Amino acid sequence: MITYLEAIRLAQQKALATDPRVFLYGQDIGSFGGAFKATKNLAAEFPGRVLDSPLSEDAIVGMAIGAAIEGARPIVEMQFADFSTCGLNQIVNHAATLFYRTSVPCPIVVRLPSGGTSGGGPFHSQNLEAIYAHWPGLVVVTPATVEDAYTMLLEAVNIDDPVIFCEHKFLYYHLKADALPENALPIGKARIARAGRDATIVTHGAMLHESLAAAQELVEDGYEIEVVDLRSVKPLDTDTILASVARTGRLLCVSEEWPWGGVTAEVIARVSTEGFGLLDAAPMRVNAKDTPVPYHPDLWAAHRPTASTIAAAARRLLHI
Amino acid sequence: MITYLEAIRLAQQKALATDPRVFLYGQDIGSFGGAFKATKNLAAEFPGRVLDSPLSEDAIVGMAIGAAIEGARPIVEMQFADFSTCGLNQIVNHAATLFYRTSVPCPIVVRLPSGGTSGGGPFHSQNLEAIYAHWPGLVVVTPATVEDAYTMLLEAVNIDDPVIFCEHKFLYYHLKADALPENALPIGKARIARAGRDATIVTHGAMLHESLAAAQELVEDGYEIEVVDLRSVKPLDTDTILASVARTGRLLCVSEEWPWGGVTAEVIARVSTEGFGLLDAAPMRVNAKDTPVPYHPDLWAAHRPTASTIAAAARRLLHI
Amino acid sequence: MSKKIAPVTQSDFIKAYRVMLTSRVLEEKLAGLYRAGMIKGGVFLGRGQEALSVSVGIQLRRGDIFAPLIRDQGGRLAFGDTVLDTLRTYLGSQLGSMRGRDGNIHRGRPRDGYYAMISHLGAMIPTVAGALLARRLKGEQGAVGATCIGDGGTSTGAFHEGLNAAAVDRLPLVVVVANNRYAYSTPNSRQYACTDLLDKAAGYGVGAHKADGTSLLDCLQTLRHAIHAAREGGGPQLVVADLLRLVGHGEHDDFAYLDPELKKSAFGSDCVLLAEKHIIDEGWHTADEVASWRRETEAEVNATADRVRREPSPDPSEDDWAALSRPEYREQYSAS
Amino acid sequence: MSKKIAPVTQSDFIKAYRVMLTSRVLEEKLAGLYRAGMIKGGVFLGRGQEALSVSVGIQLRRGDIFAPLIRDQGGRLAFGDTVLDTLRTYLGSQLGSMRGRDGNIHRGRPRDGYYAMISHLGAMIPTVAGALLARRLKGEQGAVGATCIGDGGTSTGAFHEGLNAAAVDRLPLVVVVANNRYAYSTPNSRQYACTDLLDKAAGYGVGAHKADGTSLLDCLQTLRHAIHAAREGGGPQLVVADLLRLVGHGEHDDFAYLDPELKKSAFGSDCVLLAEKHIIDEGWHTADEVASWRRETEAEVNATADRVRREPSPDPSEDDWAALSRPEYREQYSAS
Ligand SMILES: Cc1ncc(C[n+]2csc(CCOP(=O)(O)OP(=O)(O)O)c2C)c(N)n1
Ligand SMILES: Cc1ncc(C[n+]2csc(CCOP(=O)(O)OP(=O)(O)O)c2C)c(N)n1
Ligand SMILES: [Mg+2]
Ligand SMILES: [Mg+2]
Repeated sequence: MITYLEAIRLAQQKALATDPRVFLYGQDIGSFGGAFKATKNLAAEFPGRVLDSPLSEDAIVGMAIGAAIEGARPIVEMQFADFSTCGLNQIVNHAATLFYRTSVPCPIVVRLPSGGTSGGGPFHSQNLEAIYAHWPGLVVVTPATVEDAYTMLLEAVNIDDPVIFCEHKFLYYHLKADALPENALPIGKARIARAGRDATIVTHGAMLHESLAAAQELVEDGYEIEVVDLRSVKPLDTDTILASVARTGRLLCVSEEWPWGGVTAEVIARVSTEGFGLLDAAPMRVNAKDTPVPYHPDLWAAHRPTASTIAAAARRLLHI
Repeated sequence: MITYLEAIRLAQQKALATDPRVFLYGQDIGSFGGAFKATKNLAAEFPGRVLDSPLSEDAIVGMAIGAAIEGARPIVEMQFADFSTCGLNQIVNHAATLFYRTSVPCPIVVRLPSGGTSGGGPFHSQNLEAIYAHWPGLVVVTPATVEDAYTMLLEAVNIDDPVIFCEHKFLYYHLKADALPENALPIGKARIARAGRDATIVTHGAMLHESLAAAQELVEDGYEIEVVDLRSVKPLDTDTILASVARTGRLLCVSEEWPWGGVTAEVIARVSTEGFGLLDAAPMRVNAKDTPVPYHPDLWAAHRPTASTIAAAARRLLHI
Repeated sequence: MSKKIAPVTQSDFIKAYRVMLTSRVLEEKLAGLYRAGMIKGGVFLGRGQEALSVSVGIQLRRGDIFAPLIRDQGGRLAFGDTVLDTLRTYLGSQLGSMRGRDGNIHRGRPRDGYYAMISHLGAMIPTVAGALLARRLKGEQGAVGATCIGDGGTSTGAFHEGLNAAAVDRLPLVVVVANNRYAYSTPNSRQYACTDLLDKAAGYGVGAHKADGTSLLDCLQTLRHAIHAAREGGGPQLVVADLLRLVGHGEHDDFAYLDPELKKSAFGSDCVLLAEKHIIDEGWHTADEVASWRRETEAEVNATADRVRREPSPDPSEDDWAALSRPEYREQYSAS
Repeated sequence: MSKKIAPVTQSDFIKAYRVMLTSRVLEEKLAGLYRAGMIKGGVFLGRGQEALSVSVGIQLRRGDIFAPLIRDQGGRLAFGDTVLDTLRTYLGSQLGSMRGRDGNIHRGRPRDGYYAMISHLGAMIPTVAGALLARRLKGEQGAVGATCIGDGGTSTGAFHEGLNAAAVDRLPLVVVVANNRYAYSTPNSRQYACTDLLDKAAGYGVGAHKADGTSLLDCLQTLRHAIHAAREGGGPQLVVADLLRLVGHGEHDDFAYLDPELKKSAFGSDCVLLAEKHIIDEGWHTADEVASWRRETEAEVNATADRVRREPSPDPSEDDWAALSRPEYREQYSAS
């Protein structure tokens, strides 16, 4: 069985093996194999191409950009997504503007171990996809399955644009798959993770699994909920979302992000502006609470959306 | 006549004069009076309380936080909003989390000279209100008038929470008022900048004036457009927005921000979820284009919303 | 420097040693609780770094500011933190100073000058500098602020910007670098290229002090000098101590990357054992007396842990979920 | 160092001087166009810093990397940029290398090793370091990367992180600090507290070189040494030059904050005049010859400006408004 984390490791291994332009740079990713072991054994297997960086997020991203200009394909790891704020300037103002300004693309992948886990607390739990999606010039992906973790990372390395790869730590060990696919939906296409007819849940990342569990819970009430896994939040596959809402007439957006702005706001804004007539009821959304992510497991469990809060929201949506 | 910029200077002068806890810290704000002269003469008037900082945004914000913990009321200036990305980590991860984590509030004001001006280019034109609003723990204000620039800055200094003060550079010299008010709407309340009945435009910052001009243009077509000036984007005054949409049935959101996420998405999401029944037509939005802000004046003029693109959108909205 | 600096006395040494011992015993307890699955969140210990850390906390005065970092259990206790609050935080008691919202190494009581670190390394340096600037603006004299950081942390932009800004304003800031040879797994050779981290001091124009991190006496003396220099107007002081952490980065880490040569080197000694030996060798106390201190401390720590385990957890339904202090600014997000 | 470093010859000097002259004349033109309201965006000049800047650009080779900063018109021309593209960018011609999207000091041609700075100071240091790392990984030997920064820029986290990371990997990076005594209006006394910015070199473990920024000969020699040391495997090299900018921060700035003592000091001399004097004093050329070079250059610059003024502006309706290279990823936002 291959875990989500192992899929990320294997994608990096394959990228290193097949493309001499690829190298990895980040804190503790060398012989140690990374804080989460996403690069385990890769330094030994690819000598000189998996490099420990100093504790310098700004320099890590800056160096990746310079390397990309010279034709390399760096994958850099932020130890936690939360620390990417220290390298954010290079990401949003340099990597993201390079192509527009100079016509030279910037093929870097920034891996962000994202999202909440029990006991993670305010600084090891953040979901920053909306932050990076707001600035122009970045592709922002949020794989929610083992298969996507693998194929989307490989695809991310191959494309010429900077990719923010939001891998969800909660899924690292929880999710397992038998085998890894050769083919996959391209980045930019959402996936119907579960077909339904009564309402559409649009979600991404770890919340896919909470949403699927909520949908399952509602089967007992006689409802069939369609669940759309966005896969990438920028570009955002409005067509697939609209097609689903056209079928169901009802929309619930679920994200582990904070409530102000973010993916749920953007999805609702797109559906409301472009598919207003498709909606039979007011759209709804479920997000985390508007506070830092609390460290105590009991508080954390109440801070983020869960299958039961999603199911409760879906019930309200179905009864409007 | 008092300009928007002078109002900001006078608010800082008054804060310094009336509250011994206030001090100013930032690049070139001392005897030079700041890149835009928002602190002109203040160093001489308040010796030792208006301090030039090194070229270190992260340290500027970090120092403000420490000072605030010790009971001071620092106002710090980022030379341009765009450079606040270099101090973003301290803003979002330290100032914004302090109260939640420790119960000790963090009364700092971070002034962000924001928004586009002709020839400003990718790094001197950004609107970052959505970025700071997404993270919990910050108050984010966007004064659009001379009066608000003055009263909201004074109010910002007085409140215990960290305030991101997005002052719009395009308004610095353009906007003038005869006198400064003593009383004002509090932060958190939006204002009906223009009453109307046919549609509601919700906007903020420099786009208020483009929107008002668009509304004026539509008078000739026989339409009365209501214009809501948000004043603060976090907290966001949903009640005032909903009340306006209840009157008009139509909603157009206008922002100089980039299109993915941001204030327009959040406003549409709130109205769609909480006031779906009030909408007679699909809401619409007008944003800047999804590229870095171009430096050439002709490109810039096409990149941001203007009275005419807003009027065109409003006409489409009115004809749905 | 105007005043003479008092030498470290026997009683200073013993007082500091007893805090080191409490820290050591408490951390051993935390490690045990971690293995037993009872800790909320991670456990990052300062084993081997107690001499340095305690020296910082103990040489500061009431009214000073201390912003400890990851490995400062010793310094925290020396500065006034308690075994009780430490255990409350780690065990997730509602009564802990952070109320379950944050915890463990991130705890603090800013109103008492005991700052609560954020994880982002380097961030506390400008913060303490700003606190000292505010004190100066208030007209307060004589307070010092100290903060600790690792060899890895010296590579952050925040370290650089903060120390430089403090130097420009000649603030009474003491930055203590525990060079324990590793940042998580990253050895010094991948962290910096200068000969010694103390070589950075001249580049900031700040005072420079070297300490043997395994020697309590040397740490106490060095910190006394550094803090004195800051207090007397000498501007920021950089202290670099050589030592080794004697545990993994966190309790999840087996420390397999430790170079055995380093372990055998002078850095590799256990400062608690060396301090104990010093007390016995000097004839200040017998080995039995010292052993009895340990037993006393263990009893206190165990009793406190038992008590804390019975305390309630934070109740999510009672939390006001407020990131802003002003109630009017708290928004009711419909379905979140 | 394996190879001997060639001394700066008469012809080297004159070649460099002519680039300085072109830079000076071009910048004077830009200032005039600015006053005439013909420039798109701001104008930030390098007047007084030409000797240093040209020395960086001219000592690099084809295949090297150069990331100039604000005041590097001279270095840009020396590295291969043209009067034509400079004027196109400032005058907003559609044919400029940045196509109106960005411009002026932010221009570059990254594919030619001529990087396009972002405004955020310090950011180019790790960028060039990463470029050099990529060259090394490709197996390319012998290339050097140089980038410039001001005294103010040394206070950024990016400077620190970038130089440190480059030092750890011993990359052939040359960082040239133009200490012109001010960052915008901020004097050195509010920028740093070390005795000399070169004191920072030891803290990074990099080579240290001092240059008299008013002397072309000294700048050429110093840069030749620094670049040579980097090329030969000596790791990063820090060059600090003392000088003064002889204009305001930008053309909007009247430079009223300039301390007259500094103007009178050794830093305050005009490097172009000194270089000219050197040429005449050495008897290499007469004053008339030198004056004729200036006239030639002026004629070229004026003719180019006239030509560029007739070129079209970028047409917003023709722009593809694409921040991402992949067409599939470009979203059609309904009303924007
Ligand atoms: C800015 C930032 N990046 C990454 C991390 C993750 N991290 C936590 S501790 C650590 C290693 C710290 O090493 P060092 O500063 O030497 O302190 P030590 O653990 O050795 O005491 C890292 C990389 C962090 N906390 N902050
Ligand atoms: C990170 C960052 N903060 C602020 C600015 C605004 N700014 C542009 S130039 C400048 C002064 C630069 O001074 P220095 O580095 O000494 O270079 P000089 O202008 O003297 O050549 C400032 C503050 C910036 N470009 N980048
Ligand atoms: Mg360490
Ligand atoms: Mg300067």
